[in-house]
Amino acid sequence: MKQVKNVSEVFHWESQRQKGCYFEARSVVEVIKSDVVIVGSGIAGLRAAIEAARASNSRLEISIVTKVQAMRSHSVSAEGGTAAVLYPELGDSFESHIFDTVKGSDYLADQDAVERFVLAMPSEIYQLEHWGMPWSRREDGRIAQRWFGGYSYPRATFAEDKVGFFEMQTLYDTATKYDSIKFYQEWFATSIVKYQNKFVGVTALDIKKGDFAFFKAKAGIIATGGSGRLYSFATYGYSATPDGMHMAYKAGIPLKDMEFIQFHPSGMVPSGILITEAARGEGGILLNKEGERFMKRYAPEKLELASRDVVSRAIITEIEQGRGFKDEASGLEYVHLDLTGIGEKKIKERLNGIREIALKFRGIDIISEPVPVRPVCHYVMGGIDVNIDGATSIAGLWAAGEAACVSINGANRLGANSTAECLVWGKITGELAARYATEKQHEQTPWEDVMMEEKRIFDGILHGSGSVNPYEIRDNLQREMDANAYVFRTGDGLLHALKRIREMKKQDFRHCEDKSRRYNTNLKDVLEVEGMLEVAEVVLLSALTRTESRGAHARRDYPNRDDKNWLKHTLAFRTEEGPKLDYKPVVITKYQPAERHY
Amino acid sequence: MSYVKLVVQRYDPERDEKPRFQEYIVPYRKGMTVLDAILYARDYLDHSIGVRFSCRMASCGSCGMKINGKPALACYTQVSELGTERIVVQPMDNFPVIKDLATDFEEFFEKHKELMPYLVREDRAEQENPKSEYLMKPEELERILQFTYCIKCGLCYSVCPTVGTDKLFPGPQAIAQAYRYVEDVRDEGGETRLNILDNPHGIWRCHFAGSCSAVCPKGVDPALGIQLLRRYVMRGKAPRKKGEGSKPFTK
Amino acid sequence: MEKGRERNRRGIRGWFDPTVPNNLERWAYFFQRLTGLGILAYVIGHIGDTSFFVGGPFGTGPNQSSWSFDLSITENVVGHLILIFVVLIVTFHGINGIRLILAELGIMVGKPSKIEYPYRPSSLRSVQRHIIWVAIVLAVLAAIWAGSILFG
Amino acid sequence: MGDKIMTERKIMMIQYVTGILSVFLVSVHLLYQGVIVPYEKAISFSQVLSLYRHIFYGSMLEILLVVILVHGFNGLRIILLELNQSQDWSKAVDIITVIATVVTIAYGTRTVILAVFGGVS
Ligand SMILES: Cc1cc2nc3c(=O)[nH]c(=O)nc-3n(C[C@H](O)[C@H](O)[C@H](O)COP(=O)(O)OP(=O)(O)OC[C@H]3O[C@@H](n4cnc5c(N)ncnc54)[C@H](O)[C@@H]3O)c2cc1C
Ligand code: HEM
Ligand code: SF4
Ligand code: F3S
Ligand code: FES
Repeated sequence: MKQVKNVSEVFHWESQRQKGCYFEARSVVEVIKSDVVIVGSGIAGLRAAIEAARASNSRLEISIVTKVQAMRSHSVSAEGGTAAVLYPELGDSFESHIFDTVKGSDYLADQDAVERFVLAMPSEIYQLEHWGMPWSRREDGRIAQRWFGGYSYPRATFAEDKVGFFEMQTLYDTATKYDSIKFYQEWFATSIVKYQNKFVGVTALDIKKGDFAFFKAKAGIIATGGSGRLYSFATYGYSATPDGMHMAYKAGIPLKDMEFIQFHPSGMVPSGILITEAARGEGGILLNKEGERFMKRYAPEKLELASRDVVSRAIITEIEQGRGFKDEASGLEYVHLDLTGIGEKKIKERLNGIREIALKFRGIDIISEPVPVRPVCHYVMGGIDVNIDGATSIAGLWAAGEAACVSINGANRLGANSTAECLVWGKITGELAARYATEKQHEQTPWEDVMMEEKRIFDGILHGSGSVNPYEIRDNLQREMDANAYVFRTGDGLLHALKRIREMKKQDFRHCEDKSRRYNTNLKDVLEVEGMLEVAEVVLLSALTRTESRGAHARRDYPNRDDKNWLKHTLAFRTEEGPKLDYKPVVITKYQPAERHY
Repeated sequence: MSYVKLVVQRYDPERDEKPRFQEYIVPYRKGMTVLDAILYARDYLDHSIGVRFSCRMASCGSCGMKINGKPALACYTQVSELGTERIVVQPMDNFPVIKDLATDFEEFFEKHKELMPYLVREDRAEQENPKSEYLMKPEELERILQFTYCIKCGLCYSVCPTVGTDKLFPGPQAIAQAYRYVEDVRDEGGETRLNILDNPHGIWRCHFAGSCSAVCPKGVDPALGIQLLRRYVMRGKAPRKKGEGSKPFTK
Repeated sequence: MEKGRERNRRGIRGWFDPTVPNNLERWAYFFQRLTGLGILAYVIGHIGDTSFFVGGPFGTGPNQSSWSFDLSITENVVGHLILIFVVLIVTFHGINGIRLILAELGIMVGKPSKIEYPYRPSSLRSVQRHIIWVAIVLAVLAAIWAGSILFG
Repeated sequence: MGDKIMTERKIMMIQYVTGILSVFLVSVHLLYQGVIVPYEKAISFSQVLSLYRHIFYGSMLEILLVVILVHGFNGLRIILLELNQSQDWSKAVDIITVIATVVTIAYGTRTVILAVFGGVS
């Protein structure tokens, strides 16, 4: 194999015994040393890597640890667009993008962060373009934009309906330009190692060969994406599990605002594959069983282009009031997304990808037939608690992308703002991490922690035994989440689910049937399920505690927003007994909370 | 049909002498893809099946394999379209097997990288600190667009007869991507790429067998890209020289 | 990971692959190779055989008896069948060769476009594919003609 | 391979050009072997001799010889190169095909020269 490793230090128990360290004398842990280690190779991770390489003039060694092959990251699925203010001369403005985002967030976004984000975006679009991104173009050769939900200007920059895919391609391809960036693909990061609250590195498992290694670095960035696979009806790829959040949580960093999970209005039934919001941006309409364009009752002005939480609630309300259709095979109820009014030409020009998807997965040609859709888990607003620079509470460790919660999305993200966020904070954290790594020395390694992690994985799980099928645990977990932490929530439902999750945590699933070393996905999956349970617990407890309805968090028993008590971010800290909640204020600069109308 | 017989080629090079086949009975449901069937077997019948997947919607390129002998994406093949109750899945050819259905892409990625899959420009300052976009007309975009659809799934690589014997041949995916960048009006690195390709194991070792295009799930048509690129290599001249890439927009 | 079965390359056996759907070009590829080698073998033989016109390897000039000797070996049913076969493969190889030359210089393979699902690659739909059929048909016709001359 | 005399591009150009030339030359050759001249006559000693000694046909045969062999052996080289990629193999293939081409051409050319200039017996 060609992969060049920078193995400057191979740790062996004997050398450590001489230093007086104590642990079991049986393991050999490979140490892979570099300056910056980035976990995750989605849009955020790759953008960070490129920025770190650029900012350091390729003088720093950058490792990307990613559990899938780099370009297979979940980001490839993003379809619709990336928001940026490109044409102020035609009527768009930074002000407007900021306001739309804050309003969309149901005023839970930190407004200083939103401002920074909006101002930084245009150059990110141009930067990607300059690296080869095939943005769709206007007749005059400039970059084209389109409408997206919740915006007051068509500012979703797009490349057909494969935006995330093309962004990933551009970033991956550009990253190959830098020799200082090394990819460790199909390496599963398992824990963050710190020493006196300073970042030392991450431990990871090589899925391909079954080796365990310690990635020692001066600075780290967690860019492990969202955790949508807590649900089974999700737009996410199977790899979108909350490992990164779980790692941070275990390392003592709080998870923020985890109760806010976005349900996209149009997940195709029954697979949950996304029909992009751009379909509505281009003129698609939602119809109930009676053929009524019901959105006019919920959002008379913006109709289908109201923010996602609003449209999703409308669909579920229609279904609950008996105006939905029912899919016999899966039992799922849905409404129709009708794109037939858009016209063949425009569909083929701008919605080619979803036409392909609907044809292939459902046998429906969107040119002539409506698509069955229902709200689907699509995004987590919350994530690892970071400040406006993306820095975590551990010195030398940053987080970016969907895994992090800078909080520009508050209680509800606007479409097209997420890939954008990944770009902006990818860049910010990449640069800061590079600067930090240039100035600092490697920290001392707390070997006990590394060895304990190794033991947990190999002795505890690979060679462990148990009676419960971990995949069943995963399915049960997803079922609970689908049922009780969906678009509308109730205290009872959340409590029930929380109890069930806590039971599952105690169950005996931490073992592998597959004892082999090579490509043991069984081992990886058990590790994932472990993280899913803990993060699901945080989601449920945060949601149960927040007794109001805000953005994507809609409580049946508390239908109103309560700014007096709840205009604050939830923080969940890990303790032995489970999550401990705390709160922190929202940063409000210009825009005072007001009621939302679309 | 109420169930499918899924036959998986099992092989762990570290433990097994040679590949063997193992059969699983998987309950069928409407709309089931081959990937769904494999994952059912993996989750409930045998946790040790090695298989790579991620997006389940044909955009990440993880799940290329041979299904009933034909190279295809597992997540993009409906069980119903195969028309057989017995489904045999095997790893792609031309890639080393890591385990079972999972194959090793090192060499494939390396070849992609060697052909410089990024925009090469003289105006480094502008490129790294853009103030606006390089202009590109929709029809200029259309010339490269279909090649940008490539999801690096490797299916083309697994069927190309030249790749089957010549390990230095870059393969259809890499060359088609080289064409995508050479033909991009913003790019100025054409000449360098042409020089890399013009060697005894380079672009000339494509004999237009066309199998790459026949199996590509994304309509990339690598065979077309390669032949069009070959024209430039034969002439020894890229469509643009250094400094001739399209200019940034100015007011 | 570079040895033996693990490497999993198809090798020469992969030249011929009837399993790829919608891929007449793959057949043409295989037969272009085979016919090329076949013709080369024939040509080398033919050069040896015609040298008997000048008396064989040690001859010094046109030599009637040596030539008669040569003809007595080649002029029979088997020899004629070989000739017919050579005409067949030369015609195929030649016409398919012209197709390849044009295609490999980007002619007759279609051009890139905005593609639509279901994808049908233009290179496999354009004129070049028809020429494969032309090559096959003409090769058969040429062989029949040669047969009629040699046996008629 | 810094010591390349020819780029692969030029070699393939030769392959294509010799291919196209072969079409014409082979066609003419075949036509003279049975269509323009009836087959029985075409292989007769006197007819063969007169064709060899015909200034155009004779030189055409010589060109055909060179063209076909360059093309054919280069084709063989291509196939062999694809079978193994070690430096040694590549070098060996290059050298062997060149030698084979030259030797075969030389032998064929000897026939042509002797047929044209040799004493008839
Ligand atoms: C179907 C769909 C459509 C979308 N459309 C849009 C859109 O149109 N516009 C928009 O703005 N946003 C959209 N989004 C949201 C957006 O795509 C995501 O929020 C964004 O791509 C997240 O990127 P990321 O870089 O943070 O993480 P991801 O792309 O999710 O990448 C996560 C990375 O972390 C790695 N990783 C995870 N765990 C580990 C571990 N334990 N060890 C090692 N590596 C690990 C993975 O390998 C992967 O590389 C969409 C989302 C979905 C699901
Ligand atoms: C009649 C006219 C001919 C034409 C137009 C022609 C054309 C071609 C072309 C274009 C190729 C390259 C194929 C590729 O790139 O894959 C080729 C290959 C080849 N030709 Fe010919 N050729 C002709 C006659 C001959 C003859 C007479 C011989 C034998 C001496 C011959 C032997 C070969 C061989 C061995 C190959 C290599 C096959 C391969 O690479 O797959 N050809 N021919
Ligand atoms: S060209 Fe097609 S088959 Fe080849 S890697 Fe790309 S998408 Fe896959
Ligand atoms: S299959 Fe191979 S030979 Fe050429 S046309 Fe495609 S690269
Ligand atoms: S799982 Fe992504 S292409 Fe099949």
